[in-house]
Amino acid sequence: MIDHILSILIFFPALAAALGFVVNKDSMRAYGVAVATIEFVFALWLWLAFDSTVSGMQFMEQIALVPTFGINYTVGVDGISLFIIILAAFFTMIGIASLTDTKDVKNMIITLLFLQMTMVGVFVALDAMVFYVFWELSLVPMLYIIGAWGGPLRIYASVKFFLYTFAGSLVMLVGMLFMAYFYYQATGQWSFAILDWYRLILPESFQLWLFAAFFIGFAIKVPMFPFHTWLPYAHGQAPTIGSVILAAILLKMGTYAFIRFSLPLFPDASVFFMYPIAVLAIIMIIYTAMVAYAQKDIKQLVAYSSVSHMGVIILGTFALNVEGISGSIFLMIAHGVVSGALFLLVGVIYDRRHTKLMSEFGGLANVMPRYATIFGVMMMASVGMPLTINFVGEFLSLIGFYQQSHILTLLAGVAIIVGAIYMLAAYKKMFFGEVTKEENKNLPDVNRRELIALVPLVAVTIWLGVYPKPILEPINTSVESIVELMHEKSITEEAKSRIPTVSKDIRISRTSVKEAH
Amino acid sequence: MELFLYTALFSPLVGSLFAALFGASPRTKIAGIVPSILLGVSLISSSVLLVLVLTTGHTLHVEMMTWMATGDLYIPFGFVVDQVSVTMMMVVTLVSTVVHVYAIGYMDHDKGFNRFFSYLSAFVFSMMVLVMSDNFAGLFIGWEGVGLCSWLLIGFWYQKESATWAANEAFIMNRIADLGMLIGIFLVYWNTGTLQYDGAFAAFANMDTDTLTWIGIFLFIGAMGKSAQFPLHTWLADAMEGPTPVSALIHAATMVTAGVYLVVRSNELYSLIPHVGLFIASLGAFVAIFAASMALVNRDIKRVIAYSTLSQLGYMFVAAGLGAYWVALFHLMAHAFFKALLFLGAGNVMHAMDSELDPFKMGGLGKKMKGTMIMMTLASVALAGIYPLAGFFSKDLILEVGFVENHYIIYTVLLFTAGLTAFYSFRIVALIFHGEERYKLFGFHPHEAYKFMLVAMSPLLVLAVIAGSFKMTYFEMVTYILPATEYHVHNHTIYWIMTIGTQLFVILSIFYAYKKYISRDIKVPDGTSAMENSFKYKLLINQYYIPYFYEEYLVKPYRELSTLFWTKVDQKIVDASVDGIANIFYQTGENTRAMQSGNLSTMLKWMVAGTVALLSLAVVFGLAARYSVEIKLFLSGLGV
Amino acid sequence: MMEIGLNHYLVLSTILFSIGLVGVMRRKNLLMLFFATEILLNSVNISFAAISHYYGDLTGQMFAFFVIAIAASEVAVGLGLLIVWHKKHNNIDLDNMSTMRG
Amino acid sequence: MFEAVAFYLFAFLTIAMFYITVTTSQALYALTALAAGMIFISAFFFILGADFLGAIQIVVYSGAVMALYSFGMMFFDTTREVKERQGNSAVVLGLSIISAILVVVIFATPIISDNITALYPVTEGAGNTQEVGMVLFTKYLVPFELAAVMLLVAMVAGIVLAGKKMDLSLTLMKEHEIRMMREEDKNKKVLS
Repeated sequence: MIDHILSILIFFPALAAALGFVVNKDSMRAYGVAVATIEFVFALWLWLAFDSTVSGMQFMEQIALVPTFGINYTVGVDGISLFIIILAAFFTMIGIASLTDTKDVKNMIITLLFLQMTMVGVFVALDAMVFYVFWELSLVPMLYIIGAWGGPLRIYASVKFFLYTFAGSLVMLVGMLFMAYFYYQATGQWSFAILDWYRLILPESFQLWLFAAFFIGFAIKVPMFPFHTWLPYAHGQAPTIGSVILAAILLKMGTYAFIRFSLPLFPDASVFFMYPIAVLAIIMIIYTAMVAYAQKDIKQLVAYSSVSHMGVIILGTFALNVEGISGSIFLMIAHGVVSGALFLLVGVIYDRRHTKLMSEFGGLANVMPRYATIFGVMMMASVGMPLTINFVGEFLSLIGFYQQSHILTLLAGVAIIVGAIYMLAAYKKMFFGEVTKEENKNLPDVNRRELIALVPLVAVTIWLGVYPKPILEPINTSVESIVELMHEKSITEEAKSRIPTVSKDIRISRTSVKEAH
Repeated sequence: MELFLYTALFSPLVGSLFAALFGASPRTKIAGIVPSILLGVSLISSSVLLVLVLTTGHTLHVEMMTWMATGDLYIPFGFVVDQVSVTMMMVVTLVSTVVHVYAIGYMDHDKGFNRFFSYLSAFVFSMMVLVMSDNFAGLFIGWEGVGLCSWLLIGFWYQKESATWAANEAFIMNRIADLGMLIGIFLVYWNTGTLQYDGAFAAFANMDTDTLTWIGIFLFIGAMGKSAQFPLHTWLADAMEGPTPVSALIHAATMVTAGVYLVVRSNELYSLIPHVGLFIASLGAFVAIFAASMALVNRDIKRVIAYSTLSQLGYMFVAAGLGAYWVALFHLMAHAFFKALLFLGAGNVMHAMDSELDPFKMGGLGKKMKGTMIMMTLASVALAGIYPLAGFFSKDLILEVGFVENHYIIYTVLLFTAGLTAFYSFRIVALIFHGEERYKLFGFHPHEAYKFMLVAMSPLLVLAVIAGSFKMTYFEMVTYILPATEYHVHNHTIYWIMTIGTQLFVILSIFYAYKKYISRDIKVPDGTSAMENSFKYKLLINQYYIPYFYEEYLVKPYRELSTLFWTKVDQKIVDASVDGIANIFYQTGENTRAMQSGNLSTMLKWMVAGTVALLSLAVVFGLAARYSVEIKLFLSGLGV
Repeated sequence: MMEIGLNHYLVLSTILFSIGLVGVMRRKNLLMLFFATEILLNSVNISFAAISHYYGDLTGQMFAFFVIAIAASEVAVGLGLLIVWHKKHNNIDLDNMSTMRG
Repeated sequence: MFEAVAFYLFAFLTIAMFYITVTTSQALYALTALAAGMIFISAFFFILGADFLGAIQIVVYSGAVMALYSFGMMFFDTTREVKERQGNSAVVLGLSIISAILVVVIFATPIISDNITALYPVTEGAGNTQEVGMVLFTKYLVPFELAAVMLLVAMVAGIVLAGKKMDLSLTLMKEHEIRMMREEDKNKKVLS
């Protein structure tokens, strides 16, 4: 069974979703929680069985789909994707568990389970076509969630979300087809397997064009400035659960794809585009943080803050060294946990007051102390307080990029200032001061169901902040092999010097220092 | 011995978590007593470690576990107890134990009692991490941790707008400096390959001065934020919105001295770059006189003491910048004792006066509050640097350092500042405890604080008086790892002239302050006197208009720019262009709908038109393909 | 001028084709439209036959045959549809057919 | 000489007939002119030596197609004039001429550039019909059979489409019966 764990992880929720149509409406929530929990247990089992000393793919499965064109159902997992899968299972579980009384709970849960299939599929796919199929399929449930359960502007928001991301991924598809064609030209065989593509060394000019094609697809998904405007609408209109999944998992597809596709396939182009992308990332960090400061709606603020943090992830990815890439992957997990939790927290207050305007609150710390505490912890994590999960990722991403550029890192580091500004200002507006509004005087504090969702997130936030090793180690092993691959594949002088080799002797000296202590 | 290290480090954390358990429940004494006892345990452990270091000269270095390890980066949770950190540990645990016990009384009636102790112990834990860490990353954990606790404690009375504002200001300003610190850490890592102090310092010796200068500057920017050096100083005065024990512990004795500690800890770096050191010293001297001048006129006891802290931090930076690291650390220690004492005394006064802070509304309190009066007077004497109290040994030493190192301008500035220090300290003492009993006009009923609060303060009093006598023992201890430079004016005549002259100058200042503020005509200022309308007074009372400048030229533009970015750039440009592209398609569809009139005849016409277009293309491409050679020739002839 | 070459036939074919197109575009009577279509097909047939002749290749004629065959079937089906339409609407005016309006 | 005279004569006649076809408002005239034009076209085929094609042209067009049209016209009210409201006739004319010229250019270009090789050259010493037969039943056998099937299908389709309600005659029916039938049709449409 463990050999097919990945297929089980993908198709079990889909199967359960299909069966969900016959489940009684009243027992649907229990059914959904049960399915998501089993899925999460599977994911944990995967982690348990995962060998963190192996840098390559594990638990690989392969079934031929279109052998003539080398399209196979190939799945596998390595240190980069492992934790995002676990995160996806985790968030689906607590998302369903904390689901408030919405209309059509049954359809919502079925949609969420289907969404889970697509999410896991994207992160384990090792065949470009399979990846693309899951990538596009993931749009459908999200479109439905925003369009059916969203706010007043839901149709506009969902259509914008769908068309925008879809347009980007079409360009990416063209890039993939070109890539497969080049592979055919070079080897005489068709293949869409990513691992086969890794072995292909492309001339620099091809790399630039293909990189650009993939970039558009990924950048819209991330979303990078200036392609970010769909996100605030999608978040602003989506129901809580939609925002949580969107922020925690779906956005990670873009950054994950950068590491899975762009970097190892086009190392020279990555070096070539490093500065422009870094500049975009910095604009993203500072500009969206300032926009977040101007928001009146707490959910929009969290949405913009999430864009701002994605900028740091991009920056870490394009540091092109082990520290930066490991940091960016870790920050993906961290950002998932923290922004997911923040959206859940916004959902808590929205359920009580049915408004998200910060001016409607004030002094909430008096009436909802537990809520204020959890919000405070998550806010501090978002601000990047050491010993919380976000700090590890941000620190590593920034330290990684510092090797490439001092000035740009200094600018990107402004993130820790502007992040503190908008978050503290928002916290002050919402929680501090006297309770001014009559409606807020008798708000109930977080209830048990919300605590079930929030307490694990707080625990994870602090646990991984203090002791990130269990996650950082497998990530590190896989990232080292990717950086090594990039270094070997790169053809230009510039790239060779920018991408460091993972020299073994330095690591040996490091361990000896460790032993000496 | 490791057991003592871990006990010293983690018992505050345990205390904090214990108090946090009662966070939501109503006030219980136990939530205050247990953390205090645990801090006492921490103090005892620290003392054991001190004795160990003092007697054997051994240092302790442990590595608890790995924190981050990726690529070549390896950061453990490592802790070191050496001569420098043990000094800091003693200061931190001693002052915080005293403050904890004191706070049990001070916060007696506050409904956030449990929460307060949780925060306060968490602060002590962060501070311990800061001083005990064996690497820059660990230092940064503590650095940010104390920042967080400072935010929590300044904004402790979160119902008050001014308190939460001050908390956010403090946090954000510290963040600005932390960025500098972070960049400094990055520089250290990429140039030395490690963040461990010992490894990094060893590597510094073979590096070029430029890189070292940058590292020194960025790390010092970090120190400037925590230690509230100009221009990041405004938060410290505003931080006085927090409860007084917090001011005593965080904003006088421990956290604000973290910057000094960083410079002392990195002495091997700063010894290599004396020009940066000189800059630090100059800035320190400037801050010393700058802060002292603001303290002259302020009408808020706590703010006066805060400015005094700022001024004393300036002194410490002078010493550290000039390479007299042990002197800086010594003054740090002595200052912690008498300044904490001063703050706690101010806390007693506030308690007595129902949180009134204007000394002009007090006067003659000495009759009601004898204990407090004695303590505050002695602390002020120590602060002024009168023989044989602590301040004399530490502060005069800094003056000597300035003199010996031939920086006479710095020396003069510091000497003048010493006079100002004496003046404003005794201005406060005189206004509060002597003279007319003005408080009666305002209907206050002052009373002395609880006995145990005074008892709790007494260790500080003792230390403020006798700390100077440890000077030689201390010197021998820390010079194991700090540069052991003796600062003595070799010419005995000059030495005596200087010492006696300084003493006389200070004493004169004290008498002048007494004479001026003890008189019977002191009235509560109402903004009418000539002095209050003079330019100098306005400049000083408005803190040189620096907060106003920040508000007007930094905060407001930032807010406006943010709104502009959102409403104009994001919505009107970025988003509008996306919608615009979508609209092009939509409009094209709308417009070409007319084409589909459903009329077969029209459609046929379109069909023919389309055929014509396609055929023309075919012809053009056919011709182009046929005559491609000629076309290329022609184009190249045109110079394309 | 007197020697009739391929170009003469092609020009003739062009003229006939133009006439056919004019008919296609300006007639509103469906039946007339069919007539115009026949003209188009015939003009093309002339080209085919002429090219076939001048190049000594029978392929052109073959195409012409198939064109004729297609034209015949088109007429059969087209007329059938026309009759059905006429029965329903009692006219065969093009302007009345606008169910495809977008 | 004779060829030239014949060409110009028939060219003039064909153009004239077709011109009448597309311009006249009388359906009957148009039909007659078209039939005549078809016969004149067959003359070109004879001139070009494609005797079999010429014969077919007369048989199929002037015979079958024209007969079909004339039968078809019996169903319609041919006397009623269809209103031929025209938009811009210059556009119509211009478009058609340009497209025709383009077609010719495209066809002519490869011929002028002389890169066509005869795929099925004319066999020496065989009559046109014979040649056609040889090619048609060897190389084009499958298309030929397909064309036959197509014609069959077209025939069946024509019968089925046109033969609906053949048992009813609008001319013999009373007014109200026709109206009733129309109503029924309309209801059917609404329901569907």
